Amino acid sequence: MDDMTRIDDAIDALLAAHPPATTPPRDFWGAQFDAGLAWVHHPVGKGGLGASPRHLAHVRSRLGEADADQSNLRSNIIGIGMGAGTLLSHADDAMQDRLLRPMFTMEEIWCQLFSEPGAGSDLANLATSAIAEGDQWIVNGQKVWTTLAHVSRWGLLVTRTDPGQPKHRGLTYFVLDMDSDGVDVRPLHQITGEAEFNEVYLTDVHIDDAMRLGAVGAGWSVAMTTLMNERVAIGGNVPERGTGAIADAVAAWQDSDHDDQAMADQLLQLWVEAEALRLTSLRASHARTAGTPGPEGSTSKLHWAELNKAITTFTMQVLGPDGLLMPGGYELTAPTLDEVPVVTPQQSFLRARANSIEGGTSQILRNILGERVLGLPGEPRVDKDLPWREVPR
Amino acid sequence: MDDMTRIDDAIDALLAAHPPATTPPRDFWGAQFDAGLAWVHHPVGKGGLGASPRHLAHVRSRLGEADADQSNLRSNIIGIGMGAGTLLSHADDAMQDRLLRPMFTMEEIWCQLFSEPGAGSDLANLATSAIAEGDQWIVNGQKVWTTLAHVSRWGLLVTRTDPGQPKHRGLTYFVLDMDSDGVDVRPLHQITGEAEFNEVYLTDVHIDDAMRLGAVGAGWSVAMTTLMNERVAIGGNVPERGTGAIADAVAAWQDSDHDDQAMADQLLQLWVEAEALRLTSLRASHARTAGTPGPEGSTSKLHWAELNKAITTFTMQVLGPDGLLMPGGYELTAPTLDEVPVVTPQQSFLRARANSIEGGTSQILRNILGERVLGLPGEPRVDKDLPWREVPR
Amino acid sequence: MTDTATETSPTRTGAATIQDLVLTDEQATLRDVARDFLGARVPMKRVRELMATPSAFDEGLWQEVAAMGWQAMAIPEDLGGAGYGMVEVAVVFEEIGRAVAPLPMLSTIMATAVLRDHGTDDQRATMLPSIAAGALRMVVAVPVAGADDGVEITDTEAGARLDGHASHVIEAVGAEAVVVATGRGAFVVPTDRAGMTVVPMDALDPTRPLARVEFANVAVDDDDALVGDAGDVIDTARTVGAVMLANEMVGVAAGAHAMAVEYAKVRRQFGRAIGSFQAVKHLLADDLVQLEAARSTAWWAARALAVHDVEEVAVAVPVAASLCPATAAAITGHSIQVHGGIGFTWEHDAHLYYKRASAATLLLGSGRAWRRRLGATLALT
Amino acid sequence: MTDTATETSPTRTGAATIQDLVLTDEQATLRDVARDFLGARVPMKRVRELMATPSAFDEGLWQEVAAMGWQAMAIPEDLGGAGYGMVEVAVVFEEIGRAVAPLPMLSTIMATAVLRDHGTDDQRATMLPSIAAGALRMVVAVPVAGADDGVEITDTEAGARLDGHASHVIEAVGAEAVVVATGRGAFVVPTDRAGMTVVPMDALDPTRPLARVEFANVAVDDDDALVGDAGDVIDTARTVGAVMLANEMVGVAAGAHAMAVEYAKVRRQFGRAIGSFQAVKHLLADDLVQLEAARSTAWWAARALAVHDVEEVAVAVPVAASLCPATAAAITGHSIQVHGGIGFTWEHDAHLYYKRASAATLLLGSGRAWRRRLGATLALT
Repeated sequence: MDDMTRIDDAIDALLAAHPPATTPPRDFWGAQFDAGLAWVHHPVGKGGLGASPRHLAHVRSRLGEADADQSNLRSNIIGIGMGAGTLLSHADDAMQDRLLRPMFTMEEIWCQLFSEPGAGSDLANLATSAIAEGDQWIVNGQKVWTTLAHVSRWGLLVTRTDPGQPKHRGLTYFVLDMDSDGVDVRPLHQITGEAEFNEVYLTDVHIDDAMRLGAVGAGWSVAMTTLMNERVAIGGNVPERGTGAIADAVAAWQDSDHDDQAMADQLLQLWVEAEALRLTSLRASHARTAGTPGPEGSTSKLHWAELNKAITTFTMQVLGPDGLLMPGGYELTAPTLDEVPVVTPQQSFLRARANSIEGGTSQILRNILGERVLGLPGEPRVDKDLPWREVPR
Repeated sequence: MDDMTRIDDAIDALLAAHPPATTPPRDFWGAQFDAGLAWVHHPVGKGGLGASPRHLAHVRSRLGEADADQSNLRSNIIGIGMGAGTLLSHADDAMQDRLLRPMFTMEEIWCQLFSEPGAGSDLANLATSAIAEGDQWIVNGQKVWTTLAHVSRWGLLVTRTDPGQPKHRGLTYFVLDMDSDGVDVRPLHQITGEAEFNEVYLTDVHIDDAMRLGAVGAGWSVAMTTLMNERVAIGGNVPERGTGAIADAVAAWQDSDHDDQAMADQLLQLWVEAEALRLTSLRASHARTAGTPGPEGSTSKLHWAELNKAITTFTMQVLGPDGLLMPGGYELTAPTLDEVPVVTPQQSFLRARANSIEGGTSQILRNILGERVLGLPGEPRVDKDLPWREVPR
Repeated sequence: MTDTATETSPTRTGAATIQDLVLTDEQATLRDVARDFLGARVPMKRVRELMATPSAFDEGLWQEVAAMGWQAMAIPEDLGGAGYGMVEVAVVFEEIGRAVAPLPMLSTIMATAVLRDHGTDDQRATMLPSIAAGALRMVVAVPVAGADDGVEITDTEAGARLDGHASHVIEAVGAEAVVVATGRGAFVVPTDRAGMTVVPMDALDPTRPLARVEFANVAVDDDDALVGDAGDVIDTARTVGAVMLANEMVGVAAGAHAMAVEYAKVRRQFGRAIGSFQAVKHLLADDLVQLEAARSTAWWAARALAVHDVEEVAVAVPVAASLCPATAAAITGHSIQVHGGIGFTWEHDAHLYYKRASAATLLLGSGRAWRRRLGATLALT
Repeated sequence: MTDTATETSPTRTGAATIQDLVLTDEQATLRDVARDFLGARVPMKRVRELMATPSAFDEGLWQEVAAMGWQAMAIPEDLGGAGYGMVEVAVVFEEIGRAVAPLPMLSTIMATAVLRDHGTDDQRATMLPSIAAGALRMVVAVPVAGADDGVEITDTEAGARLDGHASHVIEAVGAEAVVVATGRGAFVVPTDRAGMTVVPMDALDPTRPLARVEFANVAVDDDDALVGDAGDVIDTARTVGAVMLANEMVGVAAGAHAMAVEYAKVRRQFGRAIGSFQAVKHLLADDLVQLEAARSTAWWAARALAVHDVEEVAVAVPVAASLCPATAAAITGHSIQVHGGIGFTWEHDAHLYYKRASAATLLLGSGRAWRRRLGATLALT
């Protein structure tokens, strides 16, 4: 029986036994995990069916057609999107069995403790220290930009265990119990007033060595596993034509009494570029399915970030007088898991400034495209071979 | 008697004795030189009156009002604009007396032999060698982008005399007699078909040591004198509102039957930016006169280069069907000194591509603005302290 | 390669000479004093305190400013003013922008210009000295394109009455008087008159409050009426306001840019200051080009206004008004980018500049609207 | 942060399935064969030889191309064609663009589409096999907006006569027949008919000759008449031409970009490959983003055309037609910049790409014109 048939059979069985309309989402997710339909590319027993990851999109699509709640994919995105793959590659069986199912069912939320105030684009520069003490590690430092930290049970944590090594070496990776003593999560408000992100202060936090992923000193490569999984997690989702930021622009245009061809042409230019980006995502998805991925798969984040800023800025101009306002004002709030916030065009406009910073700045992404895709040479690296502690910062 | 009065008196006398309407240009320029009105900031006897360079614009303006022919400023721009100042700073009296007057009268045209195929943005990387032999130097190498070389009597030449030194050291500067044996000038056709520039091949060319400017090994600082004088040469000339490339765009627009507000708005955006650039040049000129030059004096070349490309590209769109044509086709010609070429919008469009390359690429100018004006740190330099011959190229 | 037309005089025969595009020693001193004052009295901490209040207004600060004569700058000396010119006012606005100061100077200069050009002798004599002294805060309800506004005037047995509303009125919260246009001339109406309500709006830029001014059967009489066509009154306010806003935007852009440059010098990643990377360096260099270009237009517009050169104003004002806010919005956005994540946080000051600049792109007319105006002047539409 | 709407099928109920945006193995082979052929038979040296002639046409090369079946690709098999689809044609065009090859394939595919959709049975039966065999070269006079063109038809005692001219006719120099629109339908007219003159124009892009086709009392009869409205005939030619031009532009951009990338790897300044500088690297990276985006639209438009999905064509064609030439013009311009001075010389190949792309921004309608069309489709005007 081929993968596709096995998967379709499993989906049929799942939907028959747990009709989405009448099954509480958490129960459904548990059943979905047990049926191997959480991550079909995981082994059987680990939420998967040992199939190819390119079938992930098919599962989502079929469950979507059946109106199954798939909000866990988004709400626990760090765990389901990135943590699961990392655990699969680097955790032992016991850890996988303990962590994967409650991750998928949203019983336990996950966050990612990578970035630090001094380690943004230069992630490998991180300074949070972990010092071995018996079979425990004592962790001290500060993490930042931690989505979901305020509701998380587990954190994917990278620490520096040997500052005498060059920066990419001497890092070690842990799963941190966010309920541990010494973990202090503080909301980090952004320019919209909201606090999507947090700062996480770690003061003499104890972690069992059993919670380590990968070897001591191999934290960089484990972290790379996590970041690589990000693509898989969001891959395959191609928005429909005219959705997203351009939809707000079109709606604003249609609501306005603008008859100015100059602005109409700007709108059309942005519409065309949004469509080009969408078709590129579609092409990347087709290429992944066909097993012939090319450069089209590497350009979307950069393109999207820059385009999203342009579109949301344009929308403010179309809004005219409403573009002078921030409806509801600036409230310093933190989002909860349940709430689906209503996002105004003004919030989208402000929020978009972060698009070219988060998940790799546009500058870093251009470096990556230039070096890894085009094969252009790197810059002279002044810090690469120096012991981390000797690099000026 | 203050400078201004002295200058005005000298101009009055010059115009009275040599009425521009009836004096052949070459005679007028000779008289102008003798009256100290060639470069008023030069000493008396060297074409000047020992005045401040900020009076240069005044002299040009008054002579312009009197309809004096000042085409020498443009036609012999390398000599009059850059060479004169270099000779003044670095040549001995005899050399100055021999060279300055015929330069100003256009009896002798000058060119600049700096750039090489391997030394563009990285000018200090030049490889043309000069080897001492008695009181002569034997020069071998290839120069490129040499405007006017095909009609020049003299060249401002930078050579490498010591490849064992780091690249900025070990350079030596000469005045080259372009009629010397071994000087081979070949036209270099550009994408318009014209050859504004030349390649100059130097094969066992002999130069008397007497023609050296500055010390052996001090060629870089002499070359900097030449390039600094470039600003003085073109400084003070602020175009009138709506002239230059934007005039072509406006003319094309007015000739067209376009009533498209989208294109009208693009034209207006470009017009506004052209006016902003013009006002910045005016501000820089005022600031120089006031003795308080600021960053506004450093931005014009970069701004102009990028804007000129944008405007000439837009003009082609306005031209519509004519934008598909190259009237007259591509003829591989070289300009002569006398001819004032008629430049079509299509030629301007193609020619504009060089604006961001010649006289410092836009990339290099951004480096200069960033480092010298904003004070941002330089990049790691891999070649700075290496002997030139050991730098990979 | 650059155009080498001969030097041309910037001024036109028949108009008063336009000042050179440099600051005189007195203007430079004014700039330094303003910068020092704002740095000391309206540091970012104070900006944040003020912007958390509906009016963003500090009466004590306003009186200090009055003592320095800022409100009086554009008022003739015989009416309690300092009799400075528009160039000096513009110098102060650039500094206000650099400080992102929540000072209602924009509305004040607009109201001052309206009274100067359209006030009755009596209005000028009573109101301008009060404005100069910081005792009267007057704003102008400049209609915002696309807003559903309008104030109607009707005659009743008891006299004329105003009904309707004006929205997005700049710095109106806490003002004592508002200039409003109707179908039958413009009026100065005290905000405490019966039937008047000033409702704060949630402004994108919290350092510059906006309000909806509501008129419900508000009595007005001839003493309230301004001289001339209502359109001209609004045009005066919009023109002067746009020039000062353009100069303010130069300051906003300069402040945000300087902050980014300084950060790029000290922030290290990959073992180097980030400003040593061309990605950052060239962005900041390009922004310098745009900033200086914008400054030239803002300065020029103020100088044209200063000598009442109508022909030049018709070009210079739309040039500056269309360019400067957009330039500031771009540069302040880039400043956030250079700062990276920290620049996106509420606690960092980068967003204050960005919001001030972004709102300015719409405040007194969009860039597109100003270019339409320019196109009409240049016959390029 | 990216939108996570669920995966949607790209196709629409009722229309034939649009091919995925990947090349099938056969299409990849076609691409490789085309690339190898053009590399071997039309290297840059040959491009330069051809572009120095008025027709830029090489009969021998044309016959080689015919032997490979390129002219026949979009012609049904029963009419001597290969019966391929528009996707395969587009694959070839991308390679033609990459080679900047002066091959009159654009006019040929336009003429083929016109005959296919608007030819009489007789015309199709006689002309399409000749085109497929490389024996008949037919072009279409697509009116250029803003040009002072027009061909009038009048009835005389001796029959209908054409007078006037069509300018900027693509690849018309040396063609045997031209399709021309009149006020009373469109006609296929042999260029050797009495009264016909084809005058070469000085084209900005010398690899794609343009001509003015003059009609002086040219006799036409019913055998020359195409079926349907002249506007529809031109629209067919413009639509198919624009899609192939878009695909060609992707190749042009890709060729110029690849050349710049390679140069940036080997050209050293300041002791480093210039591609190691972010100024160069990021320019090339941004161009990669735009190139891939353009390619997606060109491929999609060809796929929509291939299945005659009218609704999709109405969106996909203006998207690709407005975007791809402009993107190619920008990228080929940047390629000159990356090459520096040498890229500005006649002897370097960079300008061949730049001119081909620049001309394409106007050839079958400006970007603005295509966006107007899109705006009408989307009701966004």
